[in-house]
Amino acid sequence: MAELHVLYFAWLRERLGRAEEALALPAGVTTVAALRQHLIARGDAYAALAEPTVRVAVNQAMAGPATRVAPGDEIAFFPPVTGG
Amino acid sequence: MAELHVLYFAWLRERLGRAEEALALPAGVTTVAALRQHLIARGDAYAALAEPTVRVAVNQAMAGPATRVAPGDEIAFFPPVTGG
Amino acid sequence: MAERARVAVQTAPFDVAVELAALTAGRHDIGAIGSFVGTVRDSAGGRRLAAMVLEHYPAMTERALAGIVAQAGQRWPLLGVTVIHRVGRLVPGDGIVLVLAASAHRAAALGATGFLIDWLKTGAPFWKQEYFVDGTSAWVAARAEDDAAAAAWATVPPPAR
Amino acid sequence: MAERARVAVQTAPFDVAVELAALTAGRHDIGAIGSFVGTVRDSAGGRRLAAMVLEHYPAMTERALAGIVAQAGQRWPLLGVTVIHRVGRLVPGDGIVLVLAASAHRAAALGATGFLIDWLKTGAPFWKQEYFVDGTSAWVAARAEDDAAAAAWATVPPPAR
Repeated sequence: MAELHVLYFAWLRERLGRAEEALALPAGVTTVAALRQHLIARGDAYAALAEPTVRVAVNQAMAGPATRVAPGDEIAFFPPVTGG
Repeated sequence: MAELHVLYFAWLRERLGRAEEALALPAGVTTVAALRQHLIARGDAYAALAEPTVRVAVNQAMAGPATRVAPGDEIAFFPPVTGG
Repeated sequence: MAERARVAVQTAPFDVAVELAALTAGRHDIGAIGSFVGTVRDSAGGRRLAAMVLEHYPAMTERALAGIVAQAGQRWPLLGVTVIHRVGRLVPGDGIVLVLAASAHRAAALGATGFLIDWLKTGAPFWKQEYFVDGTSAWVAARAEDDAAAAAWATVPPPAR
Repeated sequence: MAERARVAVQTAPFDVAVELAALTAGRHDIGAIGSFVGTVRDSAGGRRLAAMVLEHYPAMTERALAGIVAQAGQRWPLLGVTVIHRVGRLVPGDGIVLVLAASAHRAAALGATGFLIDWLKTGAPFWKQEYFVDGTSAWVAARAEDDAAAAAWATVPPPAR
């Protein structure tokens, strides 16, 4: 299935009004940076993803802008963690 | 009373065969170093006090060779501490 | 790797005595146990706190905690590690997090305890939202000093084993 | 100075849960509690240990412990400190020493915990005698690394309050 499973946490979840969504992998999107730009381009609440502190995990591991994304991946966006 | 109360702990107590003794302050003894030499000069088991690691406390506070001793003081000799 | 490693994320309170007993039961090679308990304070930024809600990313939390515990086990000769992090609604005085690290000697036990809590604060996907007595609420902001504390470990060579 | 300071030398076991509860009872300003538990190991220098006997210098112990706790309170903004040291005969698995340090934040709690146990090992008049399974016994020798650990604190500036 050519879908990404996208998750949002903490205040990102609140701003977007959703905790998760399924997303067809957009053509040409192969990295975290490209996916993030794609989502930001949706406008409105998605502009929150442009916040530079927002972190990304791919398949439950911290990811950088160049990390590859592929169909079936679980991509999570979230603010810096504040546990402990 | 011109007496010192002298205490020994741990292996010093065992070697000397006593945990404490009352000692008339010897003439001319006014420092920890002088008291220690006086006791070492007794010979036999008291030679253990010449062991350089042996520590001294005067009135329950750590003392150095130059610390003054006076009648009524409590002087303790002991090996380096090993609590905790 | 720690011989006994227990990692849990739970809504229920933790019992330090029970966890200590489980960590040390039947073991006579342990000489030192370091521990850290984090608790909810009743004020934050000068405002009175009514409650705190902790959210996490379950699938990632498990991996992150196991990874952090494994790293501690590579740095220090640990005989046991326990990490329990609570989620959900907590009130002032409640325990948030428990770290226990057991070793033969104190330097390893206390070093691992500090390492684990520093990394929990910066490397595990938990988020705190504070609810104040005045009716407002706010997500806790990450602190630069927490990142610095965790990053500092990268410059500390693992101790001699 | 810690708002709650409890120092005890006793033959009886200590109960970590009871001490934690006493330290934190009714307090909601505490955010972090560091702790250290030292226990008797079943071997020493490759020999099987049957028991350990701890001796101390009572009149001095009290002063030394109070002094160490006061020093910790000058270095860190502590909200409570508990130090319990056992004396008498202990067997493998028994607790020897308990240190608890409570503060608003973790750096103070863990820093004070490490400081207190380092100083307890070098500045408090306790002596351990080990009794081995083979019938021999020996006084524990002081370790140079313990002196170094305690002395290292003198080079660490007190943290900003």
